[in-house]
Amino acid sequence: MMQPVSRRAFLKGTAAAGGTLAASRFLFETLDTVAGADALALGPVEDRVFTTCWIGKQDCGMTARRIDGRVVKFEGMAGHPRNDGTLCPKGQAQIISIYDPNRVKTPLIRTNAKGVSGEWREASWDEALQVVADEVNRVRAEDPSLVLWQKGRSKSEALYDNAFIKALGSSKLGHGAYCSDTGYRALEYTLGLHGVLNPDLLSTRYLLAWGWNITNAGGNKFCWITWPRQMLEAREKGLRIVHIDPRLRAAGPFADQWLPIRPSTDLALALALCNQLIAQGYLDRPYLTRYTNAPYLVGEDGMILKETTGDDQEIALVWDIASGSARPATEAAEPALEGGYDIDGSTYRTAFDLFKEHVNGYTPEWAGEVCGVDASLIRQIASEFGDNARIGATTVIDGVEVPYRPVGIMAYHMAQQELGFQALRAMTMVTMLVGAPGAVGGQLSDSTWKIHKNYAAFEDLAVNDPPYDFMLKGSKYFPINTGFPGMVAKVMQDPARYGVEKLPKVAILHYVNPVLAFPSQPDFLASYTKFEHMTVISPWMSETADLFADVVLPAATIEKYEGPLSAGDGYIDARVLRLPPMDPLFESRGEIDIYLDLAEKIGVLGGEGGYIEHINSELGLTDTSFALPDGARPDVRDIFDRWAKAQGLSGIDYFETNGIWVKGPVPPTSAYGYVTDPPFGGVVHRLYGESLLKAGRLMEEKGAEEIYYQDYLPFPTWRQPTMDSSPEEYDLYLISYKLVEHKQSRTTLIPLLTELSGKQRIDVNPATARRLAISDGDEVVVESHNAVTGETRSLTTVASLTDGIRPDVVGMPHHFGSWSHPASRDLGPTPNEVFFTGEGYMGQTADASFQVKVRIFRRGDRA
Amino acid sequence: MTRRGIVTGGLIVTGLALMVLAYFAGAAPWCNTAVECSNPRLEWSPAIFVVGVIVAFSSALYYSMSKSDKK
Amino acid sequence: MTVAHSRVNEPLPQGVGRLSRRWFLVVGLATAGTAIGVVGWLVEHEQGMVATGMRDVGTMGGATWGLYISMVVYFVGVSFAGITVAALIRLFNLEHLKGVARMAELLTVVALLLGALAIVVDLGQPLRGLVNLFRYARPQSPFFGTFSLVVSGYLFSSLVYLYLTSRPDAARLAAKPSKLQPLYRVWAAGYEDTPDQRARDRRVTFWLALAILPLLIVAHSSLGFVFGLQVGRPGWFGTLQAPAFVVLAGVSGIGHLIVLAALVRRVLHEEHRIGMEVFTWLGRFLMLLLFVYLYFVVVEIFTAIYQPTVNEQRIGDALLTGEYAPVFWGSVAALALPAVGLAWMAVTRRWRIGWMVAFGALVNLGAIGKRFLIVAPSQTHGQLLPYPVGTYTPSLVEYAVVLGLFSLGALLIAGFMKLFPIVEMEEAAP
Amino acid sequence: MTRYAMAVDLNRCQGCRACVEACKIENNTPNAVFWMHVFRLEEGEFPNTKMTFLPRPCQHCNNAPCVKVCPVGARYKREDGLVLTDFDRCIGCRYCEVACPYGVNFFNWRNPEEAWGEYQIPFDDPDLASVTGGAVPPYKNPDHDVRHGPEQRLTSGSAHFKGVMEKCTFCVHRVEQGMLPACVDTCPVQALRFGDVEDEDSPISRFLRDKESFQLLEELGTDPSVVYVGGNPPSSHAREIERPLTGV
Repeated sequence: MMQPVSRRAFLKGTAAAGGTLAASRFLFETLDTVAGADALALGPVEDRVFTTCWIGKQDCGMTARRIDGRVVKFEGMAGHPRNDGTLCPKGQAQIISIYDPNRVKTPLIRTNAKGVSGEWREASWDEALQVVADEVNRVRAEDPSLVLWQKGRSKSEALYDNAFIKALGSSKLGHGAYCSDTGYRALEYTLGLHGVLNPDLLSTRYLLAWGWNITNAGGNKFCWITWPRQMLEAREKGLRIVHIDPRLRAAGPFADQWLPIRPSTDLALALALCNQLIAQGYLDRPYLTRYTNAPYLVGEDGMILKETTGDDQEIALVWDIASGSARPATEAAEPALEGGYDIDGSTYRTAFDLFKEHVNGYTPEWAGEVCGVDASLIRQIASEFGDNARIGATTVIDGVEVPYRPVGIMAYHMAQQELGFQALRAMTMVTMLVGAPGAVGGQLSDSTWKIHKNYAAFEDLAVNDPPYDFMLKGSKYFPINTGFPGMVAKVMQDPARYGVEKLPKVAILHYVNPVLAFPSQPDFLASYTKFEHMTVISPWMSETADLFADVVLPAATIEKYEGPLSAGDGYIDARVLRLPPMDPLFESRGEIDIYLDLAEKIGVLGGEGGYIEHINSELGLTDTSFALPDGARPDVRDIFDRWAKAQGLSGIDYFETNGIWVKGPVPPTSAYGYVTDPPFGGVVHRLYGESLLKAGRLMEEKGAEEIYYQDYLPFPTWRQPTMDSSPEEYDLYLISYKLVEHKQSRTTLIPLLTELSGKQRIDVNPATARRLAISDGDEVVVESHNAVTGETRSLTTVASLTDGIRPDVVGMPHHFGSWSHPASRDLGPTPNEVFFTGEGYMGQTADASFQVKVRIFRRGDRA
Repeated sequence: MTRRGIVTGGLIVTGLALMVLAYFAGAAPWCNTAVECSNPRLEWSPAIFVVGVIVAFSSALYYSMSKSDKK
Repeated sequence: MTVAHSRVNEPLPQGVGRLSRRWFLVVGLATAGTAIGVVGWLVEHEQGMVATGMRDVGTMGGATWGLYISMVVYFVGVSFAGITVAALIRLFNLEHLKGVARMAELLTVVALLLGALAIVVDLGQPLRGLVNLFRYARPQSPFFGTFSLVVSGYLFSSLVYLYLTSRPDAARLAAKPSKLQPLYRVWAAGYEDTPDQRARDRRVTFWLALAILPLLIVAHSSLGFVFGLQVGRPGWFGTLQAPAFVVLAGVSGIGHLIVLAALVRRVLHEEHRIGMEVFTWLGRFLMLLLFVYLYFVVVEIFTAIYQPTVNEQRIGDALLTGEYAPVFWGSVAALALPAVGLAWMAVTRRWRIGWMVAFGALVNLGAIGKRFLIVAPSQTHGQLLPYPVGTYTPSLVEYAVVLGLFSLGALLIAGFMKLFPIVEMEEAAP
Repeated sequence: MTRYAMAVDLNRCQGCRACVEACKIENNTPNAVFWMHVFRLEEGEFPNTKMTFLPRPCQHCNNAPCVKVCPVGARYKREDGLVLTDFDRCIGCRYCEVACPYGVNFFNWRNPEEAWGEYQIPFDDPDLASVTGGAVPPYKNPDHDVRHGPEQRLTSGSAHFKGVMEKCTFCVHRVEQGMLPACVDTCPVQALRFGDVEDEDSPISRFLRDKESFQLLEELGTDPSVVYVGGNPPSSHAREIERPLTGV
């Protein structure tokens, strides 16, 4: 196999290699590094160990090639359902960050004022942890919820961190409000599923890739390796794809049709598609009648007609054609889907009847205007969607007969727009009309059909009076509340305006970088100074840490234990662990170690409701023989060894030798909603959103401004996004997007990736550029305008001309603006500098939007 | 035929011989295997070729500079 | 013998051995220029070729051959003239041109040295180059001809030629008492001015000339092949390259010779032996070559604009109207004006040395320009894959090194002039 | 008799540049040097915009211009079809680079140390050196310090000396160990395939069997060992977008 190279000789060569050597040794033919006979004896030890990618979203399986214990390359883990022996640029490039001395090497304690670039002194772990523990305990004594724990994209199942939050009783902020959470809420509300629309990719025939950056983004479940693999496989079997996006992006070669839609008008398009499916008669009536609230009788007040049973449970009534009377939905023999009926004096119409009327005005011509696309295209897509749905067809999978509706929508981060919640509801309705949810080839959201608790919770939305907590839970502003760091930042700047009395005092930021990663940078700069103490747990000195942290605890990158992680591809179920390919470099520690340290210092490690108890329950070890003993600080490897044993495996060694635990294919009875027991988990799909209407009325009663309640309506209803009321001269839409070379903002700190992705730029359509006298490579100023406050913000970047974008849209990738790593400085600004947040620039469920009206002009020129 | 003539001719012939040898036998303008094509059959044969050139032309030096045999 | 006697106690001719202030000024400048060149090359050797303006073709959007290679082609071109003229003089006994024969031969030797140096400075691993070329050079590479024929054979034969034709003068000088006498004794190597010796010399130089002329055609063609055989570089591939190279070589060489001749005539007051007839002859020769070359240029332009392939057109546009247009038309003008001027003098039979010197200098600028245009555009604009168009601008280091080369040339010639008569001494009547 | 070749499936390539990065790390190429290049090409006017991807490794031509012109035989073709550079013989004349119509050659313009410096990572950091022994880069692959092939030449890896030429080697050091080239091995969507085309049943032979295919710049007669399946040769109107930082 490997030609033997002695380590000594090999290192000597490394030091010697280079031009200086060349001149001296141009005559003789041997490299100093070639092993001599003696070297053969002490050749390097080469081996390969299993681990799991730490950069991307889907935790790909990897093997690490090691020379004398030093990792020299990561490669894909063969047989891993998600990446089967392959790896993306990010997975490859992370190797350099293992060895990057620019990482935080030791615990650091701030020595200068906050709000400016930090000056630090190195501290021992013990000292740093003590400082954090004291701060946390001080505030916990007053009110544990004022300890704010915030995390970015989790690189493991939320296990050790959830346990920590529970043990502390602290408040929690995630990244979801910037990702696709409004889509989650819409689906929880409409179908009861925890996820965003994604199709049964391997069996689908017609796909609306709706704002889905097909080959560059992946989605909320998978990275872009698994889905593109399945997409290509499906395409080779005849899948047709419609790409709905202002930018062509890398979807180019794989989109059969490009619908370059105007940003934030997805709701209008979805409504027009509903209009057409109904008009063209593509309706799965059995599905709508049996599994949705379409047949429910709705009174003039918009409330569903219900009767109270003996055990005063409310049951919705439908019109039973058989008996010609209103009967409980559960008992009706033949519910009417359409029509209006007089029941003791007052008129009731079926929800579906109202829906038909509702979408009646949303014609393709109308939508064509709003979305800036050709009406005939909308008609065509609707009929192709309807045709391919094969309404009524079924197929047999593993002996189970399942409805076959090979059409679907893939929609992710497009959910993050002002009208995102209702847009996602409308898109779901497009699939509902043809009965695609839960069908083979149809609409799914995950590999299994699980009902989330929010479905029930959303039946009755709490709208309380002030005071509110700083996340505005149950407030009159956000009856459905995703927990939006941007909104928290707003609240922290002006608590009184939102009826908030207590602000968070201590923040623990785990691997999150709001200053760079979240829109509306100025809001975070203004609010994060208000924390009395901030601890940052991260491998790098993030920009947020640089400006605001009091203590920085160095976390390891990939060289640590984490898990358990799902390794399934949606069709095959599998689990893995992240195993350290080498020891953590410098003084960094794996997160679990850090949390154990913290729990210990804070004094919540053991005992009733302690960290260990929560770890046990999070891992399902409670009351098993594998449960971690209380009190003693467990060894991290041991934690996962116990978990592995609890799964019936030999222990963690199973993963060390096999890499992955493949559990087998997902059975159709748990994948497809139609054939779960009970079907669709026994929930009624909400075509009609009664509780939204109720909540909206309550909000108005309690004096919330229209901008908050206007979208709390039973049916998705189009209105012009707030940003469109910016003045004429702000004639372009700015959108941000993801590059395949990057993941969030963290990969900006990996020099091998910044080298690959190049410098920041703004995509401009050549026609627009001509109009503005801008040529490729020009420095341009981008000035955004807030239609609500009138505030303007601006940045300077470089124009990049491309025909892959609408003339009225400009786009910027978001992975830029970093200054904390020497190699990522001077690559250009992040668009988050000019985005806004708060009223008009977030969704009704408190989620970020990534669109704003801007004008651009050559630097120096005045527009 | 004078000695001068013989030596001069000899030098020219040797020079040409060296060139031809170095070029066709040593440097090898043609080759059979791919790897062979990347090496002269005989290392330093390009140097020999150059030497050949020099020898050939130095015949001129000899011819005009050598002492005349008679007188 | 008697001949030698009559000249005893006269100073050495043509200012040999006497260092004037003017001479020191020239040599001083030349030395300074050479030093600048050496520094430039040291910088390049230390930093790597990144110190030049050259970069990778395509991926880096640059040109990986630049000014240096242009100068290799140019200098080897210049060497053409000397040896040709010298050879012609011998072959056709053009007695009236004997005055420039030696300086022509000197010019050849110097130019070839500079050409060789230009190759060395262009190598990323010059030391390896010196060894590996002698060790591994492959006939399959067009470079082989350049290296073996041009630099070795051509250079050596020219040296032999220069030496043999200088021996009689060396002998004459060896007869004079002077501090350089020992040198001349060695140089003359026992030369005796006998009819037999003269006869032999005539024979030798005749055959040498005969041997050198084909050699030089082959040599310059092989240099043309370095470019002309490359299918992958639009603008290079073509049968015209080799002949065009030979002709432009003549142009630059004769141009140089005219300048040098005029200089010597002026400085050494050799109006008598470097007479008008020398210039008219050189002028006519240059004119002829210029018209032939301009014909090639016309053909080149016509092919470029008539029905070019997409790739040929990209280069054609860059040359005729694009970023290389100034250099291109500049060079064409630098070649066309002298052609016209010379034609005019030829017709009116009124030759003006001043103008001819200007023309000689001009055609050399034109030649350098054309050499540059052969090398650069086909790399920056000759991409067959969709790489963006590249750019190449020589760096200061490159300019410094080129300045160094020219200065070194001047230095060598100036040095030679103080060691040996650059104009052949008159033969005494037999 | 073995003859290695690579097949590129343009119907599958998604332009992600995983191959580019895998190559970079496997072969330890320094800053701004990407032996594997993936064109991201755009043509046409909005909204009829066409986007295509085109991976471009060294074509390892069977009639390679670079091999022909190399004055010292440093650039040579092996029996198994690999076109390699003996970085211990190369004199840095860059004739191979001007002769190559594919732009696959990378010259060591700088001292490798400086090239690595661009990443602004202090590899000599004592805390790091204690683990890596000061290896540059820290993930340095020892396979490149040994000779390859029956002719035992130094041909694999990058940035050994300034002033010599380098390019894609089809990962000769991996191929000789029976592994696939790094780019092929890592491609997430199997757009790249590699193997022995003389062997009828090798995966690549089976993949190529009765498929439409083309070579880049076929008309030049260079006869590349890289074969493209699906899609068409790049149009002369295609514009390259989103290039990596290749400036020096």
